[in-house]
Amino acid sequence: MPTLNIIQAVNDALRQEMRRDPTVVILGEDVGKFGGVFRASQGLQEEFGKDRVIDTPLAESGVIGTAVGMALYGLRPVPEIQFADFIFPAMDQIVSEVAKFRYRSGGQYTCPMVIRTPYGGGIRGGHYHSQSPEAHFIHTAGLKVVVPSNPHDAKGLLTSAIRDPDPVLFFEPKRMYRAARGEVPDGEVVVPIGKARVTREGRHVTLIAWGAMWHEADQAAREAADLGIECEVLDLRTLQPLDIDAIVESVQKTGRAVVVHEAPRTCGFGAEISALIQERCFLHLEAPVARVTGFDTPFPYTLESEYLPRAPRILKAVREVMAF
Amino acid sequence: MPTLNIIQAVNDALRQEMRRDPTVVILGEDVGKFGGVFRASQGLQEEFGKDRVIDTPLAESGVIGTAVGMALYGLRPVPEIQFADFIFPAMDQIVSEVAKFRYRSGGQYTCPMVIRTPYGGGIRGGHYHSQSPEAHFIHTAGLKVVVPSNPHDAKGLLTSAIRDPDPVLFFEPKRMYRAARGEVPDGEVVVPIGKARVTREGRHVTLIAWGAMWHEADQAAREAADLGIECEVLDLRTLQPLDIDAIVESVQKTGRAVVVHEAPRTCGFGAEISALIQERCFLHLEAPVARVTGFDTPFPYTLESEYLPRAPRILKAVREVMAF
Amino acid sequence: MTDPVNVPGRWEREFPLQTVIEEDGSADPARVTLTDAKALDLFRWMILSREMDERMVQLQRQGRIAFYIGAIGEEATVLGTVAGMEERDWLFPSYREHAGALYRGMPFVTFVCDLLGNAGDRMLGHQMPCHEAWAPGRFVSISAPIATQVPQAVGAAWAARIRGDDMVSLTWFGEGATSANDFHTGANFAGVHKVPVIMVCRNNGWAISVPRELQTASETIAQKAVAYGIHGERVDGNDLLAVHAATQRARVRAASGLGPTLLECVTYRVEGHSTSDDPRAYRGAEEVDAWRDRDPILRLGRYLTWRKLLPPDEVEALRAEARERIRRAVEDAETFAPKPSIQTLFQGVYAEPLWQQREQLDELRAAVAEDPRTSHPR
Amino acid sequence: MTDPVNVPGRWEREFPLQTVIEEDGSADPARVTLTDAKALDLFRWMILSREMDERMVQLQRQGRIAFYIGAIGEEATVLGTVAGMEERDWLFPSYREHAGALYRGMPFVTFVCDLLGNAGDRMLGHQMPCHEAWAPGRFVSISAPIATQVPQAVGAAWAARIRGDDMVSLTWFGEGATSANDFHTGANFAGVHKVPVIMVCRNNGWAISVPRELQTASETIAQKAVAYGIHGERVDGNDLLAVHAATQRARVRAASGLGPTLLECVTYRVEGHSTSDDPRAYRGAEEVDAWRDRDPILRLGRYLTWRKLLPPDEVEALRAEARERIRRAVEDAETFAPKPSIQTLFQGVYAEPLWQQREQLDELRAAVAEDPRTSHPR
Ligand SMILES: Cc1ncc(C[n+]2csc(CCOP(=O)(O)OP(=O)(O)O)c2C)c(N)n1
Ligand SMILES: Cc1ncc(C[n+]2csc(CCOP(=O)(O)OP(=O)(O)O)c2C)c(N)n1
Ligand SMILES: [Mg+2]
Ligand SMILES: [Mg+2]
Repeated sequence: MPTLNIIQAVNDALRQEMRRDPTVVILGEDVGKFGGVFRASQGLQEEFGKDRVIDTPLAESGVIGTAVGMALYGLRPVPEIQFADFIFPAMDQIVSEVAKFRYRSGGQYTCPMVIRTPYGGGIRGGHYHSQSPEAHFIHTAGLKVVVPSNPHDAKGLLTSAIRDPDPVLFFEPKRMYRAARGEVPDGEVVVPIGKARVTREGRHVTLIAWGAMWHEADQAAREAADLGIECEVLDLRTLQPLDIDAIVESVQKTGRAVVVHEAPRTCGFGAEISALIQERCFLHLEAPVARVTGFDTPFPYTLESEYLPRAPRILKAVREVMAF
Repeated sequence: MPTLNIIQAVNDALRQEMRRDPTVVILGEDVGKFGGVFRASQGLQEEFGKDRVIDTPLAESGVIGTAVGMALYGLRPVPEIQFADFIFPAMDQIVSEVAKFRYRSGGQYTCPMVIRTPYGGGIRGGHYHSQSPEAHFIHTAGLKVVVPSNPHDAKGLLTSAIRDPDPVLFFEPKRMYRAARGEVPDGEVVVPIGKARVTREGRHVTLIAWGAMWHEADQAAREAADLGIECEVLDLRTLQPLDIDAIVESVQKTGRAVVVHEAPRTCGFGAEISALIQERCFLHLEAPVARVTGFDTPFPYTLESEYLPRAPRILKAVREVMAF
Repeated sequence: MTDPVNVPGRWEREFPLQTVIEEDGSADPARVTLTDAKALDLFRWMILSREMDERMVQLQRQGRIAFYIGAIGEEATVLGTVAGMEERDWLFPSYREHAGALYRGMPFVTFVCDLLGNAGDRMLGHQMPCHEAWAPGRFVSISAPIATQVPQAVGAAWAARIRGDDMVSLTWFGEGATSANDFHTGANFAGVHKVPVIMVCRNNGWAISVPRELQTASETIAQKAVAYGIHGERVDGNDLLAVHAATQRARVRAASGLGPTLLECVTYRVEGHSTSDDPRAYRGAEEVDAWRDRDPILRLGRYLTWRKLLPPDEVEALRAEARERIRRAVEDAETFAPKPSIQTLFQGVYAEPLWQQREQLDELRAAVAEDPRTSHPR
Repeated sequence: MTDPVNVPGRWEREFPLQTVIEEDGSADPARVTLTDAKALDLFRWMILSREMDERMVQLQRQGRIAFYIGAIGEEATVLGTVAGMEERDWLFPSYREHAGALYRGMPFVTFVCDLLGNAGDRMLGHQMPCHEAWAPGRFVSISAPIATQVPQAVGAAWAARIRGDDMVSLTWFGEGATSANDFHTGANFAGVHKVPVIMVCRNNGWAISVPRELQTASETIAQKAVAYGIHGERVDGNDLLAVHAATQRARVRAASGLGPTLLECVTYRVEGHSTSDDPRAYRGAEEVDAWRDRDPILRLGRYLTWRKLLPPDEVEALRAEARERIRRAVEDAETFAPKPSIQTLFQGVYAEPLWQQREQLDELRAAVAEDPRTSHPR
């Protein structure tokens, strides 16, 4: 089995789905001849031509707006937003149009598409190349939200997302693009949307993370083990729909939970997970659900190591939850 | 003391602040000659002229984008977004620019402004004239978020917001525009940002609401009283910064909390409040914090009564929390 | 006669107002693109549209529907464009082109059910009145946010070209919409990729209370085409023959690979913006009265009279016929239950409801069972 | 000589490329708007800009700064425009106009501290390199999202007019930015309200890997002015004298109440988009080489030589002087601590930190105290 990084896995999924389904098209800024600034679509314009791998003018609202029209007409567009930070010019098309087309037309029109975008910090990008805006889209009914943490899931989830009948926001952890490497089967890989993965079993605390933060949570769990604390680690993989059963099952066992995300704490997805856990596991909880998150500031440049929730801060939360 | 409705109170605050401070200007679609589609700026262009009450072209990103420039230069703009549902074309200017100007320039430039916008359902507006998008802005560090529920607070909070050094999103409960009436002093009224109001004392359950939902919570509390359940009701008034002390004090007393909001449940502000309460009142809680909210769908047209959290559903949650 | 299709790559520097029907009702036959039968048919449609708009405003005043927004005075722009397209072409409406939906086969009763948001509503009561969709007629779902349909129309036409289909899409929007982000990106993308789309601006002089002069400083809307390197034309939007001819010309251009057209139709919003609006607060009666004389129905009527196709009492007969159709549609629509069932709340958000939506439906059902006020209007 | 200020309300239908410096370095004195001293001064600035860009790219390659984006080949556009404005005018940069910040008095060492994001950084380490702000010089904070500064520049100029100040604002952006929403709304608002703003498009041929032809189908960028009813001009952006003259003209127009100008400066991005880019993946060397010959510094040098202001070995001397200034700035900047203090994380988000920010600072401090890895780079 070949060893790929996340960018290669994304590229692989795109290529396979484009071969399988002639309606799949890619569009976005720099995605064509250049193959994308992170090279996710490298080589695809050569293979599939300029009609299916399209360099667009510089306007995210146009990228998504035209993708809506393509999807309505029966294509399966996979627009790229160059950095998740630049999704806001397309917010109206996503929130008002993509998310509501099926609903508002009583099911007469649908616009399935996969909006791929690199997100997250740790690449010295400052606040316009590091944000994690997933909460905005989880809060918008009509959208699904997927975040892989490793090459295998990147390929498998992207494949599922492209085949999904609903629009999907696909956030790729850019810090792990080349850092996360792993074996990925050559042929079709399908990882179902809506299923979390228990990556480590444990009976003391449940660590809940996704994307790049899963790697930090995993590291914290290893260090906790040295202290005799057994963490169960969940890689959510899909944020909407959330795998609530996996969370409840784990927390009912451990009685403790720590949620980790990069986005600012207030109104981040950690709040929703915390609320859901206390609604469903109230009598099992030994300690409050803890949140280890980005701070309530824009993403900083120089002090990004301090800003990002990393293993030491997660470990600290684990110990505090255990000591509660 | 004159009796005003919310629209009149808003108009009154705008007029007084414009008289007091020559840098205050209003801009937006239909706000000038017409005085706004809800008539919030009625009569102001006549009094202050076309330079200070400006009818703009139809582009929310332009309304906010030019307001940023005005604020940088030293004016105090009060842009209006005609309906909160139409704020999304301006999302990039708000999230990337308004919220980050002070931070990114190391405090060299600031752009204080008050973005006024009617929000919420119950006016047969369907999903493009009924939404409550506050969570998006609470999640965006750099912004303050204010929601009055009555004419007095509308005047007092808007006055504070206009004088505030930070940008403020000012959400006005349009369903209560004319329905909520009350006495409002003629002269200066200042209600501080960041302070909730306990509108009813009680020892069994804390009801937390804001804007139009405060009226439903209040109604539910009255009905609960008939059942012998004493609710303490909080009108938050400011969502960011949240008056955490008022919440914690109340819930530590009652041991139970129900949060009410119109926005969809998942990743709504109720999740944050629920998470904060269990983080801070864990050992005081007798039951999980309950959420009575809009559902995870776009805002509907015909079934809006069913969709909106109203007194009966709040009362049901109160009884369930009591019975836990 | 010169080729109606312009030289590719050349952009126009003058945008004269094109008319076909003269003051006295005559027209140069060489410039008429409609058969007599078709012209008469469209006259009938214009009358239906007008009668419908007037009736629906009445129903709104009576409280039987909550909201209405119509096209009084703009019928030639709406019907001239839709009639200039092929059946297979997709239409991306703004919110005044209901006649287009009906023309494309949406049953009248279905349209009225949408206005009522009742159990017969094809949109399941999800949308406000006047935000209909009719997929069998390729009439795309109406949105409220201004101009979002423009890049969508571009995307659909682009997709058709990618698939090799001879389909040209058409989108309507107001002159106010040309200030919006999406007009800009739609037109720009269409220009770069020579997408077969027709962008029809119903320049009706007003965007709610904002007059044309406060919307943009360009002398015409058509000249905005220059910014995108695309073809622009400007026609009298109250002259059905002019609108139809320009639409057909634009369709030929688009289908021949010569790219998009921005078609400005100069017309006027004779009534308030919608039933929520009172235009007396911001504009004078004289302006409106001047436009009443330029009524597009009278205009086409004069042409038909000149062509000897319209006997003197025919108009009244057509009106009566239209009113009868409307009466029946309203009557039929009102036989449906006033509300769709409660589960429609969660229907169509996703292909399949999410777990929390299923829970929320149960929650709501329990609440309704416990206290019927839960589903009562305030 | 004709009045340089155009007739109001008239829009141009031709946008010829305007030049002042001829191939041989000569120029028609009637069209030169710079004194010899000023021209020489700007030549010095162009050399400083070039040397700085080259040096900073080196520092990035050495890992001493993380990122750099410069203006190699576009110096005449940047410096010709800034020099054409008054000191009191506000500048709204994109991200290649660092020479403008320095010209407006930002200390060189402060600029380098911004690149390092160290304790001397005026932006408190909050922003990426090359996103400086310098309020004392009315050089507004640089953003990354494309074109957001355009309506902001319009708003500031509008505010100045409302307050009665004689202030014209100027904003720079690339030709890619003309596709963005905010270019459109900024230009449109400026047109309707005749705002005294100059919108300078650095048309450098590329937006990262996207060539001009895939950005817009309009033959020129200047003609986009037609869409907004504003004045448009097109100049050779590598000809400092042409850029300066056009800027001054536009400033006179704006200050006289004649409204905004869209000024297209035709230039070329000779290097990669930024240090993160490798342009060999998408464009050929021949195209680049052709532009190297049209270098704006050589061009102004030929003019100065023609004016007998530039002895043969002067250029090398100026270069050496610039390099020395840069060397000292880097040296001084590197004396600051590599990181600002931890509380700067929470500084300047609001006027006063919120309670949760104070808690989070305490939380972070405790975490760092407990495990120093918390603040170590990965
Ligand atoms: C993004 C957005 N902003 C504001 C509105 C409110 N609004 C509805 S219609 C309208 C005016 C539209 O004018 P125009 O485009 O000229 O179309 P017309 O109504 O004249 O046909 C406005 C401001 C909206 N629907 N969407
Ligand atoms: C909204 C947004 N989308 C995408 C980007 C990524 N990006 C940075 S620069 C750039 C190209 C800009 O080209 P142009 O406007 O021509 O300016 P130039 O770099 O040539 O000076 C892109 C796409 C961005 N910064 N902001
Ligand atoms: Mg209009
Ligand atoms: Mg460029």
